[in-house]
Amino acid sequence: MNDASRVGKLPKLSAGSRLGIVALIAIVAAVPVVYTNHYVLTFLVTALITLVLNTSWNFVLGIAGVWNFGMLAIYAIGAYSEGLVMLHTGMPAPIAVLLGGVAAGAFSVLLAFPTLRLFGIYTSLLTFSFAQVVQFVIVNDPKGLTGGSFGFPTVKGLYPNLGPLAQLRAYYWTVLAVVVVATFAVAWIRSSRLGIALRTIRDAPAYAAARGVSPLKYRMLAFAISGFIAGVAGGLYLSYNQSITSSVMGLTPMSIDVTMLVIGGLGTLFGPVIGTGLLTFIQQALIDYPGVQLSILGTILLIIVVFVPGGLVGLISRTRRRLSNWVEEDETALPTTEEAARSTEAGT
Amino acid sequence: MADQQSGGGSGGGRGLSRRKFLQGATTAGVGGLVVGGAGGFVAGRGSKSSTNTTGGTGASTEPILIGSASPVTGPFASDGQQMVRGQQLAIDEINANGGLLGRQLKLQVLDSKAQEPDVMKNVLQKLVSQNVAAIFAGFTTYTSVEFPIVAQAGMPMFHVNTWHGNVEYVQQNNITNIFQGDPSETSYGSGFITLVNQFIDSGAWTPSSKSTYVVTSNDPYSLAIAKAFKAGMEKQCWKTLGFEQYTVPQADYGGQLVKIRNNPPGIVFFSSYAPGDEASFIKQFAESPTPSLVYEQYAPSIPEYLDLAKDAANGVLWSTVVGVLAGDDRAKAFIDKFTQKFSRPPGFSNAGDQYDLVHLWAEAAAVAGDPFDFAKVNAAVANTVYRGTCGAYSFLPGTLTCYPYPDETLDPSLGMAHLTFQIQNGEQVLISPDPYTTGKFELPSWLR
Amino acid sequence: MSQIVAILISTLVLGSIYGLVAIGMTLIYGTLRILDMSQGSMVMIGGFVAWGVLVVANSDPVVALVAAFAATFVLGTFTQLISVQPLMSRRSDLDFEMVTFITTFAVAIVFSNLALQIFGPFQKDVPPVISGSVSIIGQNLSYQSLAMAVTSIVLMGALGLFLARTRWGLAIRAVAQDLDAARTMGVPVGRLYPLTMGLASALAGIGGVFLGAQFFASPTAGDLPLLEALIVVIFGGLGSLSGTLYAAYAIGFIQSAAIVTIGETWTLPVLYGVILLVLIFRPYGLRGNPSEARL
Amino acid sequence: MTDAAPILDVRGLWAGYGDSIVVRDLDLSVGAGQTVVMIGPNGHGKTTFLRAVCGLIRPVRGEVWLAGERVDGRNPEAIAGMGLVHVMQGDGLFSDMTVEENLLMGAFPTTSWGARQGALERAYGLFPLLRERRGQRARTLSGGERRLVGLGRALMREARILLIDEPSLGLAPVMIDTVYGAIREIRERLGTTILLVEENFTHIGGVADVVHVVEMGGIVRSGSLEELSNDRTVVETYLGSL
Repeated sequence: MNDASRVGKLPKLSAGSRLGIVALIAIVAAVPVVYTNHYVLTFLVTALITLVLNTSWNFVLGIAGVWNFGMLAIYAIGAYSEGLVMLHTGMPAPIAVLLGGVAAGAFSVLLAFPTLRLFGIYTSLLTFSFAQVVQFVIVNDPKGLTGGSFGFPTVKGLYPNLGPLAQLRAYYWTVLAVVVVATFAVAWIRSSRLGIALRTIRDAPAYAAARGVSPLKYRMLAFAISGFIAGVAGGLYLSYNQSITSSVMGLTPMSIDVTMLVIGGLGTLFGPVIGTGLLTFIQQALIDYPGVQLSILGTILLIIVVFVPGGLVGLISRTRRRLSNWVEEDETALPTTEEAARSTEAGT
Repeated sequence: MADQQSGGGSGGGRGLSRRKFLQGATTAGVGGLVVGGAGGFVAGRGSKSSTNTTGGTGASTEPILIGSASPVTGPFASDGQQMVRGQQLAIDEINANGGLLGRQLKLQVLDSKAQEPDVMKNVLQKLVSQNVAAIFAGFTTYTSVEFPIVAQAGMPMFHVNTWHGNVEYVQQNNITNIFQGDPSETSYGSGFITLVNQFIDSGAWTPSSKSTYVVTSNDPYSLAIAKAFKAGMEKQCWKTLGFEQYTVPQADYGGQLVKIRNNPPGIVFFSSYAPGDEASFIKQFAESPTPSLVYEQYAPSIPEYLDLAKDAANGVLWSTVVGVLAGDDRAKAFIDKFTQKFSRPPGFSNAGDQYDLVHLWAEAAAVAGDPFDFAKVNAAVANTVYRGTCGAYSFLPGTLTCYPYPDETLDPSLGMAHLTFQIQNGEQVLISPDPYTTGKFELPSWLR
Repeated sequence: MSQIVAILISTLVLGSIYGLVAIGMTLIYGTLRILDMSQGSMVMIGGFVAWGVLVVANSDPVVALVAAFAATFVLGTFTQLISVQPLMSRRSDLDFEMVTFITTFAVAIVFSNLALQIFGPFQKDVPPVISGSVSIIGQNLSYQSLAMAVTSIVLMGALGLFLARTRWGLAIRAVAQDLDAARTMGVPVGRLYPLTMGLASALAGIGGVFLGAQFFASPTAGDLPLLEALIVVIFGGLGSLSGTLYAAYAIGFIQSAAIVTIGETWTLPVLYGVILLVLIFRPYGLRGNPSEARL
Repeated sequence: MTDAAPILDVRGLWAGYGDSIVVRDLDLSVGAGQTVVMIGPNGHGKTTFLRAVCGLIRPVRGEVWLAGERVDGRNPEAIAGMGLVHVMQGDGLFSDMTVEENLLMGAFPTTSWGARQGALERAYGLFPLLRERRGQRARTLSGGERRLVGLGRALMREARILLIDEPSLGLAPVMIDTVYGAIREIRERLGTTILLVEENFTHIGGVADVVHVVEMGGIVRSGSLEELSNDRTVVETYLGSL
């Protein structure tokens, strides 16, 4: 409830949690030192890029509450813009990635306008239509800029001069750094004025209007920021894979990304991390059974949504709350022998 | 939120408090998970790679793992299924005959979906990490971004992407282990035009006008072929009345047909990988045909095309740079075995091609003496001339792609036949090139 | 002239297809406030049932229609029971529209991949329900298209009557307007919801039988009809049956006209462009109710 | 008269929404033919009590007996099927349906659907205004007309007991008189058992057999209207002027 006093600060975390996060980042960062298997690193880098995308999508979908299903188009716009900049101006890759992010952010802002007058499901259909149009333009590009359905012409990556393993490691750490920055940025924004305004617009539009919270301004900001992050994710994808095809924004990738977000917990800070991680693991575990992969993912999605509505993060925090209630019950209770006996029983 | 003040103070004489219990359990759990998970993962990787390394030394009785990167789901699933069946049939045959150098083969199929760059990289890295003896990829990316992975690992990879960009990449980077098991798509332009000129010269067909109308789905394969055809025909001074791209699937061709019927072209050229789309088109065309030769690209090679189009397809021409030689004994034997195993006949391209490529590789590996001596195997493949169900395979030096016959070599024992079929009375009749033909071109009923 | 006739015929065919698939979606949205993403699978399943009845069992079209109706009715009911019913009691705690959008989508993924496993990736030919065609100023109109248009319009009409005149029709509308009040009238929503979704799915299944002859039966046969139905329901306004009918033919017309005049390549972008414009200028579609979109 | 088994018997009912309990340990019974009125300020659990009785919310604790059958925990449609008719607060009309369609919905249960034409005539006979408005959509009606539709709809099937939630809420005084006139008609002409909830005594004269005063989710005082209106503390504390 004391949101106002914490505006602009990162969510308050206990020392233990902070230590945990630092330890987690350290452990994840150490992975390519310990494991040098190229296959594992290849899919981990892809997973981290997806995580960047999912972080930005979660921001729009979960925190701002705007049903933007055009995110993969924004992601693709980031990638293609980066590629065009590199091919036609010879701009160095890192700058091009940022420019791709800016272009994606700009398109995202354009997309924000028509969504203002829409609610719920209509927003998702509008943004989805936008994505379809972008995909058609890329595939049927009459000028041949995008490479059409053949995929974008090969570009130099971020680290063209490194050997295979060094390259994988370099990408791994680069993308991991982007993940950390993006996640903290989203965490910070969430508790900033912007985040509070967005959540007010989401949960109590009438109240927001009464308080003069301008949906136009805040939604455009939200779209700009998420668009930028998604565009950077797209740029990283292009740099890492040296090419991109418009099928990365197809229905199947979209359903997988949505599954990741929902399983992790929409609108939570660590939902994208958990969802992306878990689903990547499941996908790779099922890689030998290509036929059933999507059926199983669909089933998991269904089960999670129906039985664990807040996603895994919701489940974890609920479990934690229950456990802490259980502990509190124990500690506040009068230490009668009976109760002591019961708690010991429960403990063993 | 759980408060973090130090707990357990009230524990005293009550034994274990809930807080302590929880702390203990959490520590144990997380620790166990990390250690167990990591250990399990390493052990899993380790044991897998160790089996394969021992496999690699050649003295083992373990089966030899063969990788397949085929599009078993997604838009190209019907091709993917043909590919995997072709590969599996060849492997079963080799295994039934005692295996390769005494060892059984085992096929590991991974899904290359729509050949997105990240998917291809992931799939190939996985196969490479399992140290497979060879990789049979159906389609690849058109930008070759995944090729370095295989180039580095060294094992032979065969694909049928039919794209000059891929083979140019191989040539430019001096890659020695990535083979394209068919000629590139550029042959489509020249091949059919040569044939059209033959028809005209021999008087078998007189065009109503020197013009074409091209409809193509916007996937690379169909589009590349349509473009090659258009460019080739324009070079011969044929007019292009329309060049339409569409997105699969499409079932209603009313709009296209209005244009075709208002200004009938000499040739209607339809290029798509989706048999349903082409079948729909020809059915709707046949309702009121124009005096045009109809050429449908690729999809008629899939057996379902005929099931779907039925009589409407009679008279349709189509060609493929890689196809099972319908009248050939070797091909017939393959078709029989395939039909017996899968209770459906194979398609004309991908099943036979993959079947051939597996056999080709197995022979080369046998010549090399060790399937894991990649340099030797690759050299053997490069020098092979193999006669399979799709004709002769021999790889051009540098690009490591098959010669098209008769487009680039006039020697049918070296070149892979660029086949043209006409559907007559519900049968696929191979009308070009000799010596493989099983029949002659006939004017379609609507032109007689 | 022939161009105009061609456009009109194509409009009739496409509009009827869209109408058949979109009615069910509208009905479900009207009652349950769910954008049912599994409707596409019902089209696909209807196609496979028709193939099974007409080709494998070599039976007649009436059996195919009845079987498709029955099969998709059962599966639609089942879909509701697994993907929506468990969420009903938590309706107020959830972003219900969003969550059911996702669960029905999940079911659709499972259905189409199961179909891929069972039937394989190949398209199957479904013979037309009626063969033959009639020529109108040089343009062919097949009886199949005509039958499809008639069926679609008759089904729409029948549905309208059902909702206006019958006990269960009234109950469906009542539930759509005030759930609690309907329950206190004794409307058993636990049964009504699955039945509504079954009914809507069965309409899509019937659509699938007709579409089979045009699109063939395949695991992905429902994807495009689903996308097109989505366009139609937005255009018409979610939940409005009459709006859906107009929208189906309007979209069919725009698409046919676009194919004939500017070519196939840009048809779908044009369609999506139209939708973008509609949503920008009439955020609730032609006939949609603004208050409904805010739920 | 009170010896007969009550139509509605509620024992120790606890109910609420989520974590907030609004009705606490409430006992109440309504005998056949009786009209029982619950009086109390807003937000003290009257509506919640009715919603718990009719099954729209599940009681936390306690028992609800309807005509000798225990019904707590059953869903509202099942309870409605047993003859409990609930006129909800704010009418609960189906606003895009016509007056007649709304009335017909009142006869939804299988047992009453067959007799719907007769019931329709009876409702029109009792409230002639409804016949005039039969083809009009509910959303276009005035507040008083809506209330009459709500009452008319309640008469479309045999009611063992009729639950009416604040019939005077939001109405102009003239309309309140009309509505109470209608309730009196129902009570006298049809002899229906009624449980009615109101905020104050103002309108219930001549309707109530028993009055309960509700505060903080429980009954604090009971008696006839006369007894209670003579009880100074009740009058002063809860009811203001009569």
